[in-house]
Order: sequence, then structure tokens, then C-alpha cells
Amino acid sequence: MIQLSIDKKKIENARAHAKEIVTSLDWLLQDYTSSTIERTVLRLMGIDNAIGETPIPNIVVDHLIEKKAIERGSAYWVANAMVAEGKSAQEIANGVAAGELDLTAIPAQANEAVMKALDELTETMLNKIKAQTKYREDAHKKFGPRKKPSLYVIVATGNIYDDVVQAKAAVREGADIIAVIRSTAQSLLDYVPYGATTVGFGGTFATQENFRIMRKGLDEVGEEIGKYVHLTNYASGLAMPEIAAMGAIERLDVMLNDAMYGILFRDINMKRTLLDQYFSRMINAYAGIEIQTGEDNYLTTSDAIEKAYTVTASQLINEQFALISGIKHEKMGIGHAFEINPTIENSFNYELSHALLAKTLLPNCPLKYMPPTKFATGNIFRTHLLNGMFNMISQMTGQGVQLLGMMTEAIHTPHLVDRAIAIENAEYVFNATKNFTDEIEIKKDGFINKRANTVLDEANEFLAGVAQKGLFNAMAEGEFADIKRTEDGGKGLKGVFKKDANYFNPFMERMKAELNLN
Amino acid sequence: MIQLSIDKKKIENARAHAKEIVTSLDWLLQDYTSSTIERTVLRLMGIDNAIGETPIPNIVVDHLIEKKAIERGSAYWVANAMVAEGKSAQEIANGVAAGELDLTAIPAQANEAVMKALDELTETMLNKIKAQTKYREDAHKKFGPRKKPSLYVIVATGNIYDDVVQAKAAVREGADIIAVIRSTAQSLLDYVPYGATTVGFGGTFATQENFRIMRKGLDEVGEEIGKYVHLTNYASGLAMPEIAAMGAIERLDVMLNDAMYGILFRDINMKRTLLDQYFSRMINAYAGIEIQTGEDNYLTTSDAIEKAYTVTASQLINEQFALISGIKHEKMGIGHAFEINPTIENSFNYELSHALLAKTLLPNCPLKYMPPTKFATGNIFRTHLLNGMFNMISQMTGQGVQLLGMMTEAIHTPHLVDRAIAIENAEYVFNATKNFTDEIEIKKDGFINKRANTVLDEANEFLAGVAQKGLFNAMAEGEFADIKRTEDGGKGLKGVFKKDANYFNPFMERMKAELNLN
Amino acid sequence: MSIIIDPTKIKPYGDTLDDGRMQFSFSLPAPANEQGKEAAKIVLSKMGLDEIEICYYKDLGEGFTHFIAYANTSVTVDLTTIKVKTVETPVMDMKETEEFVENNIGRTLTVIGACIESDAHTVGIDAIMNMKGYDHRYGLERYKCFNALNMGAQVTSEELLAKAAELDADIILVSQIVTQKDIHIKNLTRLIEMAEAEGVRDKMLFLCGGPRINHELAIELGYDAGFGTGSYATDVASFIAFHYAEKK
Amino acid sequence: MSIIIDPTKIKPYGDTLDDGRMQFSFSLPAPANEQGKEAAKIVLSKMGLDEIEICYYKDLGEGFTHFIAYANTSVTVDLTTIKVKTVETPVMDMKETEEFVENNIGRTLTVIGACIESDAHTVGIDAIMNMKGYDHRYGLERYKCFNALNMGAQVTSEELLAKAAELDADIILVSQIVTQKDIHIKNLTRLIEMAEAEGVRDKMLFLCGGPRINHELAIELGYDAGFGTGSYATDVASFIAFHYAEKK
Ligand code: B12
Ligand code: B12
Ligand SMILES: Cc1ncc(COP(=O)(O)O)c(C=O)c1O
Ligand SMILES: Cc1ncc(COP(=O)(O)O)c(C=O)c1O
Repeated sequence: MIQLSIDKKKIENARAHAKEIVTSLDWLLQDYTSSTIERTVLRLMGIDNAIGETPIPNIVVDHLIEKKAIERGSAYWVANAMVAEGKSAQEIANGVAAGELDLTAIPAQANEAVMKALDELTETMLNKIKAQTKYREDAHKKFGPRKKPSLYVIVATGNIYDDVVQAKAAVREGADIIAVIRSTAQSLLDYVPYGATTVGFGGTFATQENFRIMRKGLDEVGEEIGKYVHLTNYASGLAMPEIAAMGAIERLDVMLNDAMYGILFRDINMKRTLLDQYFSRMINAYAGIEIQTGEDNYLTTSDAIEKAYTVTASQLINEQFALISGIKHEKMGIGHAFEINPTIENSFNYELSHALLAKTLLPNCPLKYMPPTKFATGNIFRTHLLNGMFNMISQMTGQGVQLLGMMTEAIHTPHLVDRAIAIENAEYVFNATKNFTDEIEIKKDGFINKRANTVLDEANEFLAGVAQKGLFNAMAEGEFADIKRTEDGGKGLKGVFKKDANYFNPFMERMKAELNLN
Repeated sequence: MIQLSIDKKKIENARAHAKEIVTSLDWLLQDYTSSTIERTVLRLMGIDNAIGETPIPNIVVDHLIEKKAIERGSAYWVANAMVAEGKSAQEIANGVAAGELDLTAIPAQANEAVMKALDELTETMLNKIKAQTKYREDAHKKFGPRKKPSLYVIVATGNIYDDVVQAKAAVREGADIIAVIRSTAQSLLDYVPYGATTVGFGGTFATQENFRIMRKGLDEVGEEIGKYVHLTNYASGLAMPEIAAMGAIERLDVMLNDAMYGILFRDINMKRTLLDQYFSRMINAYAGIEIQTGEDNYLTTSDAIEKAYTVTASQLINEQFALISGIKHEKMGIGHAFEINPTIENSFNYELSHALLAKTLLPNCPLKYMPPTKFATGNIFRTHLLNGMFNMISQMTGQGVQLLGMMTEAIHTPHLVDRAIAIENAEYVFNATKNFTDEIEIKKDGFINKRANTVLDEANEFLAGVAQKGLFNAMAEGEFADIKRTEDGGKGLKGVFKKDANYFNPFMERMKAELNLN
Repeated sequence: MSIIIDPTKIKPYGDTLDDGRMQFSFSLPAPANEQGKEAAKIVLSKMGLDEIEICYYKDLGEGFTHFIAYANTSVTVDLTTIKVKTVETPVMDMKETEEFVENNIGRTLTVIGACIESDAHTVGIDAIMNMKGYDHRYGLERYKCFNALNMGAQVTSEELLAKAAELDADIILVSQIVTQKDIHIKNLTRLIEMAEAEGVRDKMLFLCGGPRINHELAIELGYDAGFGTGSYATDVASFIAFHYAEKK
Repeated sequence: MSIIIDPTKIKPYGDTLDDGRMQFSFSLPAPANEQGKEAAKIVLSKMGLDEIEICYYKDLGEGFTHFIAYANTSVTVDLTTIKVKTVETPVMDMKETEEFVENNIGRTLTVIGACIESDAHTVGIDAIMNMKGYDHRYGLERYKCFNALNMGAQVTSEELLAKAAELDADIILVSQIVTQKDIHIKNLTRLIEMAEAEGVRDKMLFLCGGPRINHELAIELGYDAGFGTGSYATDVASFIAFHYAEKK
């Protein structure tokens, strides 16, 4: 491996600033809950299904909000009703959905009985999740670990059944990770759609049924060819932890799960997003799911050289948010991207420097590397070549997950053959340059090294500023991606609640305990 | 620039062996002449034209051979007749062609008069050539030097007029050198065809008219865009020095001109080829034409790793043959190729090692680097990517001339658009990795360095063996490219003649003198 | 002796005039063998091609095979009869436009831009409008002669027209980047129909842009102009300036 | 719920069954502007395509422009009716073939190979014949059951048939790599016609090979079998062995 020469102190400083930024939000993460967190609890208790477009977990939580009872947590109310009525969680929820039950009107049952009911449900679900984790681990024991860099391709037909065909074909060609792209702007839905998608727009919805259908397809083809194929989707937006829970249940392996994406790029309220990501990441940590972050988003609108430091800063913030949720570095797919204008002189050197900086800062993370997209044009030959250089940088810098660039990036969501050509590209380049970095050293006084130091310095300065004024103020001032967001602006603030003294979330408690979080 | 770590001694040894191989052929080069050398002399004296398919220089030389008078050199006989008859060289030649003149039957004229006639003709032609050289130099002064690596593309439609259109388009897109591919197997023609080609096979013939047509086209487009565009063709085969002479007259800038290609790959007699290349290279040297050698040919039939040393050995032999003809290193486009099987692990490292070795051995030569051809497939996307990696190695190792790889290499001779896409590929890669090698060092104990040393060692051993047994014996034993050739086998031996005591070649004399050759 | 092209009968060109040679790449639900290859040939031959060369094929799994081919078409096109509507106003730089507007129109023009409906790609409209501009050309926000408002992404047609009414806008700029299932056509049509229904269509200039939009399409859809890939603020500003100068 | 393919009506596939989507790349003697783009569209539309998207164009100089496009074809192919002639003998490895010949034929077979006429590409025929073989399969020269002679490049049909007569050959192997202007068809036809004229066509097996040759074409040209890209000595040896065993 090639090494940058960077003063360790600088890295420690930057990390310390990021840690300060994150820990100063403890008041929020410990004392508040949100509607989607409570819906997640209900889902983990086994409540599913929808009435029309509205999922039953939403109906129950809305009911508790209306009754001003959500502050105690949804778990208690449903468990109380279960004990009182001798019914299952689903039956209770159905009752609420049918308008036949007012959970707050049911007399309080013996605390022990309620707790016992919750304990049982928690035990059942966590065992289920553990079984999925074990399945994954066993499969890896049987078939070996995931390749590095892993070949990650997307399917985005909008029909989950077409997606399965395309995913299986991609796996046969060498893909390690299949990402099912979401129908656009699911972030803004304050619920999780129900059932299988056949006419999504630019993707399918992240639904439990879709997860299940794709998981089955990938397990089938994986068994056949002797490989455990990873499945990924987005735990993101106004229903972030619910999607994480579904992923845990249906054995997704990777989840796009950024701490700040929703705030910046989807105008979701910052308190809401930070709360939701806290619990969603905890679920991912518990289920052994690898998270991925969305730093590439900064570079689709900003210049990749000028704003390189924003990527670095975001990476370190995402790292700290992940740590407090119990995610280990081995499961942190921190993101970045190959998005420098290819007409720039020495663009390869710039990209190498940036990618190497990411690896240097986060040596044990399966970094998620995004392909050239912004400068892809309709010239498929040129885009294919850019992707080749991108693949080379990935191999040279030991990236974890390679989101394969498509030669048709500027034209359409990937065709079947585009994916095959992309995989072939990566396999050739990875193999041809396999040990190239064993052969070379980066000069200490060269541009690559200086550039990485410059970016780190800029990030450091930026993080210091944010740490000083606080993340919320910094966002209000448009420090991130030139986008201004206020503490009480954005979508979903209504779904944020201060917990009361009796608040109880049995899943979070158990997960914290098992993950050794305070 | 990156550096290999190679013991200088090894290089000196290898070079000394090559020198020994070449100097031991002095008896041949000094004491013999050939039919095409004599035809070249006639052409330089201004004799041109053809009767039917047969060029007049051929008729005159055949006449002298028939009369057993060629041993004195053709110059004398024609000059003698010119003095006797008071006619021009062309008129004398026409007379011979018409069967009206027997040159050997004309009484010997006063030696001084004959010499004076020859002197004048020599002066005229050498001035013409010098004027062309000056034109080239002036053009470079005006428009700047050729780019490095230069972008070299071929035109091969078989119609010289189509070729001009395609060449001009390529120049507009960025090409620095245009190679007009020869109609196949011109090597085997013991004459130079006459006139413009419109239905060549896989290329047009190397004829003086074709040279002129293309030169004009390139000068036009060059003036328009402000660049002096180099033109290249093949001085190769049974009419090697004649083609060199035509190139000198029509201001070609580069000539494929290998010392051994004809012997090995065209079964031309070895004495004939070595004699012819000696004079042809002298003409190129005199005219400031850059030669290129054909080491890539070894790798189209042999494995590029296993037989890498044959490339190195041939490079050093070609270098020595070039030196004795007066070619400076700055004009020696010694060849090699990117022809390693791309499915091999670390193929990039191998290629880098081999290319760097070539540059290390011949640091001042504008090395000519051939693209992947053998492993190109009908998959144009993959071939395009291979070409990208080839371009990167070229930029990293400071090659002189980049023969651009075509994505359709396995399919057809280049289409108009194939060339444009190839140029775009190279321009992107060259620019993106422009100063990459300023950033890195090659590890002394790494594979790349070891591999280069191994190849050099193998070449050294091989050259020592050849030096010991002599080039002719080595060829007879199939030491080169596994092809066996004997001293008296192959085509064209009949055209080799021992000079008699009165032999005189006014051009060779003058060139030797001006080039400071012994 | 050079090759001579007849513009009334142009054909694809590989390396010889009128050879008609073209490159194709496509997948078929067919096996990766001689039978599949034959199927690929039949597809091309039914498209009227000949000299078909399937130069590569590869199994994609799940019953699909990828083919790369070259073949000749006999189709010709008469270039002389093709008239495409294009924006024909000359292009001025920022300073020139500012002076032109001052001299010929004499007032500030209000421009409102948005990426409408489901589309969230703002980079294109930003390139045209934002202060800092794009590729060394400043955006409309920096022009003294414009009062420019960029509403950003996912703005509904209703919101856009309401804002236009509120600010008494002179020009509306609409961006559409996503084109899957012709969503851009639907969105652009919806906006213009709504403007017509509200009786404001002719009170303002309606300009649209995006990678799959050109002037011709824009006119067809009822807009005043359309701008594709590689458009700059200068193009748009000049068009607006000339248009309003003429109107006056 | 998975997608279901009707083999009697297959169509190119982009990302949705039967979308007919294909990729095109070609040059036209047309300008690099909207007019040229329209000309490119017309070419494709005359080929029966719709949903035409010219996603890229670039000036190539000298009046030419390169276009890259995607478009949908409505052409369908009935896969079930396509029957292609292919070499159907099972493939044995060298040892198996040697044993098979010993047991079923009981004599050494003489094989003569050449790359004929103007073609100088020997790598292909070498791959099949040479001792050292190709891609981990030894060539016919190493087979005990064959007496193999590789005549190399640019062998005229006359020379080849003369040598065959001289050695009383059982099998002739012909390689043709260059295909420009269908030169391979001409050369292969010339050889077989000459063999017929000399009355030796049926005395020997005539096999041919090269990147643009397949079994079907070989049969059409009057050969016994044809071998394309990716053929190995094992394929050829097995075919010969089975053929001679049957004949006996
Ligand atoms: C950046 C980007 C994003 C960013 C957008 C960030 C942002 N704030 O804009 C993010 C990551 C958010 C994104 C998301 C998605 N994207 Co997107 N994205 C791109 C990408 C990489 C670049 C687009 C771009 O910025 N181009 C640069 C600008 C300068 O060019 P331009 O937009 O063409 O604009 C120029 C001209 O067209 C013109 N112009 C444009 N608008 C206007 C307006 C006027 C009035 C005028 C005068 C001129 C004009 O002038 C501009 C300057 O020259 C393209 C791929 C590509 N390389 O093109 C995909 C692409 C456009 N995205 C695509 C898709 C599918 C999506 C998603 C739906 C994916 C998903 N399922 O989540 C989402 C959803 C977005 C949504 N709801 O619309 C597809 C669209 C496929 C299609 N043809 O329909 C593409 C082609 C990628 C692909 N191959 O799949 N994307
Ligand atoms: C190597 C090579 C050369 C070498 C040949 C060295 C040699 N001794 O063979 C040299 C440099 C001499 C050369 C010269 C020329 N070449 Co060349 N060459 C190639 C190249 C790069 C590779 C061919 C090759 O070796 N393939 C590897 C072998 C193993 O594959 P194969 O030949 O297909 O053989 C396999 C099968 O087809 C089959 N097979 C083949 N023959 C037979 C026979 C039998 C009986 C059987 C059973 C099977 C069989 O089995 C083999 C193993 O699987 C190709 C481009 C390419 N990548 O394909 C161009 C190519 C073939 N050459 C080409 C041309 C034009 C030429 C020249 C005419 C150029 C010129 N103007 O000088 C000359 C002239 C040669 C001539 N007179 O024929 C063109 C042909 C265009 C066309 N379609 O017609 C190509 C495609 C390059 C290009 N894009 O322009 N070439
Ligand atoms: C972190 C993250 N979440 C979600 C998405 C996309 O989903 P949506 O359109 O629902 O915001 C993206 C897209 O890049 C992303 O980076
Ligand atoms: C040195 C040299 N001369 C000539 C040629 C080709 O010409 P011919 O076919 O006439 O031998 C080549 C082809 O690669 C070559 O390398």
C-alpha cells in the first residue's frame, strides 16, 4: 500500500473537532424521540400491513400523537393493551386501525406483566435478527469474504421483478453487491410504502416486500454460483429507522445511511434527521449491516477540488455519528467520489490524492467510492474510459466498495449490458494493477502529498469552526454545501417529541446494552 | 521521470555485444552493393517514370546486370553515357528503356567529365533534400516541436485520396503523425510501383506520387491549424533504399526502417536486407528523417513475456545498425509494444517494466510504442479501455511516438471515427496523468525493477551468444523469433553484387562525408 | 480527385464514401452461440442492413446475450431539405447584453427559473442563473438588466405560475433533466397548458432547457425557445434581449 | 411474477422486456449541429427505429460528424425457427483422441495446413497445429495419431493441393484471417473449385477457420467444417477423428 505523509496530530485534531460536534448533540439524541422511531418500535414488535396507502404502524403512532401519549413511547401502549386484551401486537394495532381501540383509554395493567410482554416480543425479534446475522456470517464462512474492492452495481428498472432478473445476471457476471435504487424522493415520504413495486420511477420503493423478493433472488443465484451476494438499499429520509429495521429483518447487508443527507439535500428538519439516524444506525449496528454515507452528494453540485474539504469534514462527522450508534469501523462505508473535471491537467493525481486521503483517515473502513457521474457525457466510449481510471484509483487506494461507473451514465439508468461492461472494466483494471502499489512510493514533497495535506487542513479549519458555533448554527449559516437550513425549518419537525420520564423503547435499551453503548 | 535501478555495466555489456554483431558485418556493408541500391542511385540522379508496371530505374539496372556491368555501380554508366551523348540522365535512361541504348557499349569518356557530371547531379539532388530538411526545420521553428508522446495514427483505406480526407480529419482532431499504410506485402516487390494508388489492399503502395499527394494534404491542413504534421511510411522490403530516397525527396518525416524485419518476417535474403538497410538508413540520416524499427513484430507471434528479451536484443542491434549509417539517437524511433495478455495478473506492472526498460536503455530516442493488437477482440469497449492503459504507460515512461490503439483493431482497418475516439482517449489519459511520474518512485526491490533486470539479463545472454556465433549463424539456427533463415536463402540474393575496384556511388560517398562516417 | 459528397444523398461513412457502415450494440434474450448470433443477424437484416458482421458476443446470464456488430445501411438522407428550427439570435457577452437592454429596452426584466415537478436536478438551471455561473460565464443573477429568481428543484407548475404572477415576471425558465418515460414532455406540456388556461401564456416568454431539449422540440411544445446540452447564460440572455427589443 | 420471454418473438432488450432498445454509433457527412443531428435521426428513423435519442455528436473535421444514439426497434425474431449448422461432434482431449483414432481408425492421418493466398496471418493456424499449442492445448503436430504439416503463410492454392497430392493427405486445414472486401470468401472458393476440378475434393476432408468463419459458412462454401474465434486443436482433432471413424 502507498502511504501519504501526514502529521498524525492533524488527523487527531480533525477527529476531535468532529467528535465535539457530535457529542454536543447528546441532549437531542438521549431526550427525544420521533414518530418514525416509534413506528420502528411497533414494526419490531411485529406490527405490519397497511390500510390503503397507510401503513398500520403510522395509524397507531398518529393515534398516540393525537392522544398526546407518544412521549411515553409506543411500546408501552401497545403492550399494555396486549396484556389487557390478551391479544397479539398485530391484533391490537388492527383494532386501532379499525378505529375500535383507543390505546390510551385502556386501564394501566400491572407493570410486570407489561414488561414481560415487551421482553418476549423484544427477545423474539432480536433473535430473528440475530439469526439473520448468523446466516450472513455462515454464508461468508462457507463462500469466503466479500472481494475488495467489491463490485457494486445498481438495478433501477422500477419493477422489482425485472430488477431481480438484472441483479441475477449481474451476479453471474461478477457483481458482489446489488443496490436496488429507490423510486425517487422516497426520502420525503413519512411512511414506508407497502408491498411489491412494479411501476416505480427511476427505482422501486424500499418496502419490506421488495427487500424480501430481492433477497430471495440473490440467495438463489448466490447458492448456485457459490458466493454470498450482498444486498443494499437506502435507510434514508423521513422513515429512516423503519427501513433499517426492515433491512435487519430481511437480511440486507448494506444500507445507505447518511447522518446529514436528509437535512441538506431533502430539507428534512435537522433534529428529526439526527434522531432518526441515531436509532437507524443502532439497528444497523445490531444487525451487522454495513452502512454507507453520501458524501458524493456534495460533489454533484459543488466543484470537487474547491469543495474537497467538505467531503473530508462530512466523513469525519459521519464517523462520529456512527460510533455513538455502535457501528464498528469495519462496517462503516464512508463515502467519497471521483468527480473531478476530467479536462483538468493531472486530474488523475488529484483523484489519487483525495482517495488516498480518505483511506488514510479511515484505514479500517470499507470506503464506498462513487464513480464519475457529473462529467459523464453521451460519449459512451469516453465515459467507459473515465470509469477505467476510476477503477484504477480504487485498486491503488484500497477502497472497500466500488460503485461501478456506467458508460451510459449521462443517458439512462443502466441497461443489462451496461452493467456487464462495467463489471468487465473493473475486473480487468483490478487484475492488471493488482499489486501496482507494492511497486511504488509516493514522494513526500510531491503534489499528491501536498494536496492531501491541504484538503485536510481546510477540513480541519472548517470542522473547528463548526465545533465552535455548533452544527445547527453552522447549517443555518449555509456552511454545508452552501445550503442554509434552520433548526426549526424543514420537513418532519412535527414528528419530534421530547420523551417523558416514563419513556421506554425496549429495542433501543437492549441494543444499547448488547452494543455496550451508554 | 521514474527510474529503474539497473547496473550500468549490464547495459554497456549488452550494447557491446550488439556492436560486435554489427561491426563484424563490415565486409558485407563495405564491399557489396545491390540492385535496389543501384536503382536508388539512379533515382537520386533524377531518373523516374515507368514503362507499364516496370519502373525505368529497374530497366536500367537490369540492363547493367545483364551486361555484368553493375559491379562498377550504375552511376558511372549513366554518367558516361550522359557525357558521350550530351543528354540528361532521364534521357539516357529512356533510351535504355526503349532498347535503343547499350550503356556498356558506349566508349569510356574522360574520367573528369564523367565525374563532373556526377558531381553536378549529386549536388542538385542533395541540395533538394537539404531544402526539404530546412523546410521541416523551419516549420518546426514556426509551429513548435512535435508533442511527446506524439499521437500517431494510420490511414489505410487503399485509396490515397480517401486517405488524405481521413488524415486531415485526424490532424484536426489532434494527430501529430500520419502513417499511410502500405498495400500488403509491398516488401516482396523488387521495385517501387509508380503513380497514385486508388485500389490498394489494406493500404496504398509506397510510391513517390502517393507521398507527394499526402505531403501536400498535410502541409495544407498543418498551415491551417498551425502545426507541422509528420508523415510516415515504410522503407522496407526489396526496394528499401529507393523508398527512403523518395521519402527524402518528398519530405517524409518518419520512416519505418528495420534492419532485420525483411529477413525474419518476409524471408528476404539476409545479405540483401542488411546492405539495403545500410544505405536506406544513410539516406534517412542525411534527410533528417526519423526511423522506426519493428520490434513489435516479434510479439505478434511470440509471447510478450516469454520473449520480451528478443525485443530488447533487437532494439540494441537496430541501434548499432542505425549508428553506423549516421543516424543520431534523436532520430531513432526504436520500437516495442504493449502486447501482454490482458488477463494476466499484474499485466500493467509487466508492461510498465518493459516500457521503462526500453526507455532506460535508449533514453534519448523517440521510442515508438505499439498498441495492444493481438489481444484486441471484437469487444470495442474493452479494447478501448486496453488502449487507455497503454496510453497511461506511455505517458509514464516518456515514449516518443504513440501508435494509437484502435477500439476496432480486431475488426477492420480504422474508420474515420475510430481514429477520433483513439485520439480523444490518448489526450485524456496524457493530460490526466501528465505529471504522475513526478509523484512516485519505483521500489528497488519490487517486481517491476526485478523484471526489467531479468529481461535485460536474458537479452544480454542472447546477444553474447549471437555475437559469438555471428548474426548469420544465429539466424540460421532460428535464434530470432524461432524463424530459421540461411545466408544464401530467401528472396533477392540475386540482387547482391560484390563491388569491383572501380565501383562508385557518388551519393553514398557524399553522405558519408557529410555525416562523418568512415 | 478528392472524394465528392452529394448532400442530397448522404449516407453513414465508415472509411469509404457511402459505405453506409454503422456500429451496433444490443442484447437479446437468446443463447450465446451460433443460434443467438444468427438471431442477432436477423434483427439487423430486418432493419434493412447488409454486410452484417457480428464481431463479438457474450453471455450476460439469465438467458441474455450481448452482441456487437457492424453492418451497412442503404438508407440515404437529403441534407438539403432538412430545416431545423434553432435559436438564431446572435450571442452577446454579459456586458454587451446589459448595454443592449439598456439601450433597446430600457428597463429591468424579471426572470423566474425552476426545475419543475418531480425533477430535482438543479445543476442545469443553476448553470444558467446562479451568480457564480458556469464554465466562465456568469449567470443571469449577475446581469444588471435582469431581476432573476431561481426557485430551485421540484417546483410545481402551480407554484411557478403563482410566483410569476406575484412578481409580474417577464420570462419563465424551466429545466427538465429527467426524461425517463418522457416525463419531461409531460411536465413541460402541463405547465404550458396551465399557463394557457390562466391566460398568461402570452404575457411572458417561456424558455425551457435540459440535455434532451432542443429549440425545435420546445417550439413544438408551445415554448418560445429551447436550450440543450452546452447552453450558457449568454445564449439565454441574448435571446431574451433580442426578443424584447423586437417586441418593443 | 418474473419476466416471461416468448421465444417466437424476441426483441432487443435494454432494461425492460421487449423495449427493443439498441445502441448506434456512426458518422455522417453532415454538420455538427442541429441539422446534422436531425439527419442522424432520419437515418435511424428510416431504419424503422423510434424513440430515437441522439445522445452525443462531435465534429470529426472535413465535413463529417460522429453520432452516438439509442433507439427502439420493433423488429422481432422467431428464435424457434433458427437452425444453424454447427460442428456437433463431442470434444475429446488429446489422449482421448489418440486412443479413439487407434481403436477406431488404426492408422496415422496426414494433415496439411496453410494460410492461403495473400493472407500472412499464421497465428491462427499455428494455434491449431503447432507442437506447443495454444491456451493450454497442444497442437495437432503433437498428436501421435496425426502426421501434421503446417505450410505457413501465403501459400497458393496450387502449392497446397500439390503438397497434398505429394503426401497423400487425409485432411486439409485452411486459415483465412483477412476479410476485407470478402477476400476470404474468394480465396476459399478458389481452393475448393480447384480441388473439384482436379477431382480431389472428396478424397480429403477440407476444414477452414478464421475469426469471420463459422461452420455454416464453411458448409456453404463447400467445406466439411468451419471453425471460428476461440477454436482449439481439440475441436479440430475430435471432428477429424469422429469423421474418419464414421467413414470407416
Ligand atoms: C448530478 C446528478 C444528480 C444529482 C442532482 C443534484 C442537483 N442538485 O442537481 C442527484 C444525486 C441528486 C441526482 C438524483 C437523481 N438522479 Co441524477 N444525475 C445527475 C447527473 C450525474 C448530472 C446532471 C448534471 O448536473 N449535469 C450538468 C448540467 C450542467 O448539465 P444539464 O443539466 O444538462 O444542464 C445544461 C443544459 O441541459 C441546459 N439546461 C438545463 N436546464 C436548463 C433550463 C433552461 C431554462 C435553459 C435555458 C437551459 C438549461 O443548460 C445547462 C448548462 O449547459 C446525471 C448524469 C449526467 N452525467 O448527465 C444524472 C441523471 C440525470 N440522473 C438520473 C436519475 C434517474 C436520478 C434519480 C431519479 C435517481 C434515483 N432513483 O434516485 C435521482 C432523483 C432526482 C430527481 N427527483 O429528479 C438519470 C436520468 C435518466 C433519464 N434520462 O431520465 C441520469 C441521466 C443518470 C442515469 N444515467 O441514471 N442526480
Ligand atoms: C498479429 C496480426 C498481424 C501480424 C501477423 C503475424 C503472423 N505471423 O500471423 C502482422 C503484423 C504480420 C500483420 C500484418 C497485416 N495485418 Co494483421 N493483424 C494481426 C492481429 C493483431 C492479430 C491476429 C491474430 O494473431 N489473432 C490471434 C489468433 C489466435 O486468432 P485467429 O487468427 O482468429 O485464429 C483462431 C480462430 O480464428 C481459428 N482459426 C484460424 N485459422 C484457422 C484455421 C483452421 C483450419 C481452424 C480449424 C481454425 C482456425 O482458430 C484460432 C485459434 O482459436 C489482427 C487484429 C486482431 N486482434 O484480431 C490484425 C488484422 C487481422 N490484420 C489486419 C491487416 C489489414 C493486416 C495487413 C494487411 C496490414 C497491412 N496493410 O500491412 C498486414 C498484412 C498481412 C497479410 N498479408 O495478410 C486486419 C484485417 C482486417 C480485415 N478484417 O480484413 C486486422 C483485423 C487488424 C486491423 N484492424 O486492421 N497482422
Ligand atoms: C444518503 C442518500 N439517501 C437517499 C438517496 C436517494 O433517495 P431519495 O431520492 O429518496 O432522497 C441518496 C441519493 O443519492 C443518498 O445519497
Ligand atoms: C518494419 C516493417 N516493414 C514493413 C511492414 C509491412 O509491410 P509489408 O507488408 O510490405 O512487409 C511492417 C509491418 O508491420 C514492418 O514492421
